Amino acid sequence: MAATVEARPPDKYVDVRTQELQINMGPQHPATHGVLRVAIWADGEIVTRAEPDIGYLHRCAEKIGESVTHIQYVPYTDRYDYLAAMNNNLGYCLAVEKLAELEIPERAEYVRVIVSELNRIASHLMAIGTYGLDLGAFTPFFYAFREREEILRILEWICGARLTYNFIRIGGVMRDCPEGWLEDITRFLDYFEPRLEEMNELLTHNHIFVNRTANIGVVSLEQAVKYGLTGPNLRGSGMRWDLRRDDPYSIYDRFEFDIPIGTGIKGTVGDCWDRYWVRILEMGESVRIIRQALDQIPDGEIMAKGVRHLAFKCKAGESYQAVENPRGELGYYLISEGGQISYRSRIRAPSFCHLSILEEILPGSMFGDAVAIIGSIDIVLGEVDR
Amino acid sequence: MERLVGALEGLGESAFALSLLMCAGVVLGFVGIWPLFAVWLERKASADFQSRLGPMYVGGFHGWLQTLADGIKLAFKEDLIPAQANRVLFWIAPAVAFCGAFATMVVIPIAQGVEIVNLDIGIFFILAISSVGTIGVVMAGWASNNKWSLYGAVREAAQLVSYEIPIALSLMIPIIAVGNLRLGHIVGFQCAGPEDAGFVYLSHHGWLLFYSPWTLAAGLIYFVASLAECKRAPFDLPEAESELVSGFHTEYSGLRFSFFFLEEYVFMFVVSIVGALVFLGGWQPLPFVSFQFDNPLMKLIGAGILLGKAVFLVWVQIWLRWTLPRLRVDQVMTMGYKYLTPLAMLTLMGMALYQYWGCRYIPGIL
Amino acid sequence: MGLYERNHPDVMMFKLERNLPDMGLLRVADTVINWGRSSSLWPMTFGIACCAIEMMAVGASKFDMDRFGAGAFRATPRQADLMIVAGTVNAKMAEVVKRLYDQMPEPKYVMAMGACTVGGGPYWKHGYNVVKGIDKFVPVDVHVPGCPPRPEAILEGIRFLQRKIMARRVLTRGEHHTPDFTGVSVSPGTTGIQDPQLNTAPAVPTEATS
Amino acid sequence: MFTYMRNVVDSLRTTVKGMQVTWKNLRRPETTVEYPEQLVPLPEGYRGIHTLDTDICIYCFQCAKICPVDCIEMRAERVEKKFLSWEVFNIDYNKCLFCDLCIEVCPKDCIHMDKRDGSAKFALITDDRSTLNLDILEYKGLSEADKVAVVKVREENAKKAAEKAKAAAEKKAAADKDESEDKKDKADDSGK
Amino acid sequence: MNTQEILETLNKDGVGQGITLFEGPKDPALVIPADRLVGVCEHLKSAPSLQFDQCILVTGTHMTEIRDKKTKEVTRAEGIEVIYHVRSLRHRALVALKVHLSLEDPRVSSVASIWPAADWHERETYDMVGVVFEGHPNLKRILLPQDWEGFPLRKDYEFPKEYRGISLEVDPPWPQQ
Repeated sequence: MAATVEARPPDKYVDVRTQELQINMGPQHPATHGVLRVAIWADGEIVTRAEPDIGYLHRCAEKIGESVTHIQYVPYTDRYDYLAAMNNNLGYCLAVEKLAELEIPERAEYVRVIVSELNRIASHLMAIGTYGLDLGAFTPFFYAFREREEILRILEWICGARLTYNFIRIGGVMRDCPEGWLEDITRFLDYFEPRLEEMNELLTHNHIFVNRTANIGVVSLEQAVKYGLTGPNLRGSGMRWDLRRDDPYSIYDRFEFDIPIGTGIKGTVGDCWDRYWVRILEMGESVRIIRQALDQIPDGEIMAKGVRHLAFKCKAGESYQAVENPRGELGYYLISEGGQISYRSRIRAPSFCHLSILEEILPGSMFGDAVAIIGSIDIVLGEVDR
Repeated sequence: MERLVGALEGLGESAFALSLLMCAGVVLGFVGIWPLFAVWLERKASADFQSRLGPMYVGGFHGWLQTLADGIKLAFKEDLIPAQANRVLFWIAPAVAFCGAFATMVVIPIAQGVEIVNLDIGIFFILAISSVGTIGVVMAGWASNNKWSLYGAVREAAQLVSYEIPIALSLMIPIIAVGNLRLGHIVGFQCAGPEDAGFVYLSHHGWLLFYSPWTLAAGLIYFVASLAECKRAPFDLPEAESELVSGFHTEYSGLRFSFFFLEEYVFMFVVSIVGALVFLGGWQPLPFVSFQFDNPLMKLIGAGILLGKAVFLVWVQIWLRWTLPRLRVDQVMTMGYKYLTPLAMLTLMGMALYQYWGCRYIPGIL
Repeated sequence: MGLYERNHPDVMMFKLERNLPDMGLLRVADTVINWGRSSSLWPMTFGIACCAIEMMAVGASKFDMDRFGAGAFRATPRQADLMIVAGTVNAKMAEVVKRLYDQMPEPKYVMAMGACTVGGGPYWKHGYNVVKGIDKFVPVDVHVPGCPPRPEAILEGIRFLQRKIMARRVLTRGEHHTPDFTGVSVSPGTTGIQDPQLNTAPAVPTEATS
Repeated sequence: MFTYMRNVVDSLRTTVKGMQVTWKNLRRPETTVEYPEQLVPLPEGYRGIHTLDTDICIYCFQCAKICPVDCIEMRAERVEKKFLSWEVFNIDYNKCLFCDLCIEVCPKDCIHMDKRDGSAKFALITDDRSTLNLDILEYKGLSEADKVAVVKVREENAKKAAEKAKAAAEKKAAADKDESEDKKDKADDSGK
Repeated sequence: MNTQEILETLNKDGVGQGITLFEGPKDPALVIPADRLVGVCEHLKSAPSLQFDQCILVTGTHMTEIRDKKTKEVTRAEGIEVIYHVRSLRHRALVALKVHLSLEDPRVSSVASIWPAADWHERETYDMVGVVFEGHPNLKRILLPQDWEGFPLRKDYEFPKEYRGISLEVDPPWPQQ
């Protein structure tokens, strides 16, 4: 339908050698999504070398993980990937539940899936909104936020907080669905799908946007695997890999959904546009999952028996539990010696791995592309630095 | 205004100087007031596009005093000059940039026969003087001793120099039809009618935009190139916020920054009003039907219509800005050199042939 | 001279040291200037952590900070009036925050948003790396607690700040307090990137003129 | 050449399309909530500033123990063995992360998070950080108007509690039948 | 493919010397002698039947000494354990590799050349626990400032009082205006 953009060999532009310019992008820079600092060596507008520098938001996550009890650590997990706090809660709770061998009630599992998928939509909306902002399109950001506010309203309704929910608890969820909550989600989904189409018209298929993103920041599948990319970034490179399907946790094996991958519609497989497009499609898949979950949700308990907040203890052991965060594979590796506190709690943050590929893909791109590439891998600094 | 100048001319040199000062005062006053309105318009329009409200509280009704508050704040803000900056250049750069936009106002007729100077090279003057602003921007970027500023300045220089060509070419096309560079004459051409025309009459040519397919194309090219000329999105690379922090004015604060701000909005107005004069029939409200604008009341109405058209064009610029993403720097160049310039040249040739073959009264053949 | 000296904005503007008499017209001028300043608080695009998302939400459609004239986010500290420190500030970041604060022209205001910036927040106990309250190195005009605060709380914080500005004297003599922030210094930290050109920038690269 | 023309057409077409979308949104009503005049409705169980029902509290210290950030400072003196009197119940909003755990562990359901609309919700905004260590017993953050309201609510609460005590005396067995329901009710009427 | 099968495959391919199976209460792991780590990892990545091509996580843990309460025997010696989680996308398998190091001189060769993803993880492990990865291209602190002292995730870490003039202690609020 739309034009494909010709591939642009990076070498073409670096014929004339001039003095390199070192430039410091961040920590305070509008396009670094927080406090990432990228030192860039540039030859005119061409980036010749880039080195990300992180740690400006290091918040001692793992030290806290071995200082507070399991129950107390759940609210901290909200704050690492603050755009997808529900998914973080879920990952940690699953890891602890694996150690404690808890049975989760059916209803709680469904509520977990619903809120996680809603949060995934919110997170992707944020990602595409700020991506538009990076590329100079302001309005999609506001539209994305408008839709996101609706999700936040729904999530706030059930748990009382807008961003850091602490809703999914060890053994279940914090609260049962309020009256009318499930119906409201259906209403939201009906409202949301046409709006997503609108977003596509405004931004996704815009010629300028396609030109800015297609064939830019191409991550080949080999590179993606090598650098440990997961989530939409790996799928954007053409790998059909989704932990919800390939290593099912919770009750994801009961739902039917597709795993969208980048196919290089506008340019090459694995370019910025593909990664962006995978996120758009994933929102549609999340809508599908939520609809199925809403149909199937049973009545019943929402908390496992025998989880007492002050006296919750794990059995000794080690467990690695990964969940599919909106950004990729979020893993919690816990070592427990029995007792209330983990001996070691390690977080496998997807954004951390994604950032390390910048050194490889930024060189050769132009300055504006650098912004586009950083935006397209969708990092959250809270998670990178922990 | 012209009459006023003429009347005062009789009083000798000092009075003439006084009259010039008065004209400068009028222009400066307009230049001062227009951005107040334009910035407010921009903020409100962007808010409307983004389903929010925009300024609401300052001044009561829909934040109409918002920009004034901004101005007061900027005026009373500390004026920073970086220690490593080139002080002289840093100091004069905003003034130079501002003068470029400011001086172009001199030749713009606001109604029939109402202009400060009726230059015979009107359009040429505007094209020439408006480039002065670029020098100011480059000075600012260089003097700031900031890499982001330098990037912004270099981008600005490259972009503006490139887009001078299509903008000049696209303005040549109506000039071919009119055969005169005076802005007043261009409008006069668009409302030229029979000798014995009454108050309302059918004009011979109508608006230049609809004069021939070539002028229509020229109008589009002019609009796109003018966006680039006044650094509006999608060509706002010199101050691309997400790439270059704030581009060439990264180091500017307070009043000096506000000069760049003013310059941008005044220049938006200038390109819009030139567009309105050249392509949209100036003060003529309808494409093919003209009115006599000879008495003062009608001139006032005409000025209102012209301003309305200019504001509309500014609004379309704003609309575009809040719709489109930004181009990349090489794409801006591509757009200028590979698309707009060749298309403008093609249009120019077409228009020349069109005039030559004398098809002017049968629009749509060529 | 203290290592960190806060020049009062009005002193720097007019060199009048606020010793004009408390006269009617000057009071009116005070009010007008304060009105301009309070109705046009341009914040800096400077998000650190979770609170930054709420800060963006305040700028977005539902809460729309622009209604108060505070919606023009500026990317450069030179053009900003208000620094919303939105998120945890750690030892590595503190130097950056301090430098950004120094780069802002007077008058400048700081909003400490969220528990982390106010007083260390959840990280006060086990956060070996976290600065417990940014008021250790920059003066804070308004504290907005919450984790993260609701957008309304930020709007309320801005209204608080506006009231505070309106109560100030600019030209005339009046009761006035200069906060005492001497003796706090922050030296630039070393970072992972070993390039002398990137790391040797002076902490305060500006000088003031009037 | 084909690509060239297609690029021209495409850019024009998608621009017009985008402008259509923004135009459509221009005509939609704004979603802005004009905050000081209008308020966003807060849900049940909104996590605001804590309130404590001192009459019910049994000094079990569970909320202080569960708090991940140790922001609750609690001291009570034991008078005549059973009867306890309050000394300190402070919550430090310099630290609090609004996780809702203290509300959940409370066996008597006496600590709540404020969900009232109005100024009290954001009363903690201050330029003096030390006031953030809030004395929950006194709740200093209230404005005068709110204090009146609180007194009113307290009186109503007392009334309701008396009625409830009556009802409870009548049927003891149904005391903690439905925990969540009960909690909701409490959150409703102990709105201070 | 579970860990037991992977060990069998390794034994079959002739690289299984010295590798033992750690069977904890939950996740099993392969315990590899530190000097054989790179060889085993290379094999894990390249062998067609294994194809562990994605390095998920590198974790360093400071293991304190544990003595049996009754017999006072050391059941777990003090040391540092480095755990590598690697995944095979082809075979949908995840395996944990463990290396035990001494606390005094925790050195192990780097696997960053095999899995570039391990580069940053190893830097982080160095930053947090102080494990020196030999042959790492760029081994320096990643999250903390370069001149930070100590390794925070060691159990005996003491919190610093200040860093470069900024107090990191919890102070009473600043004297008010």
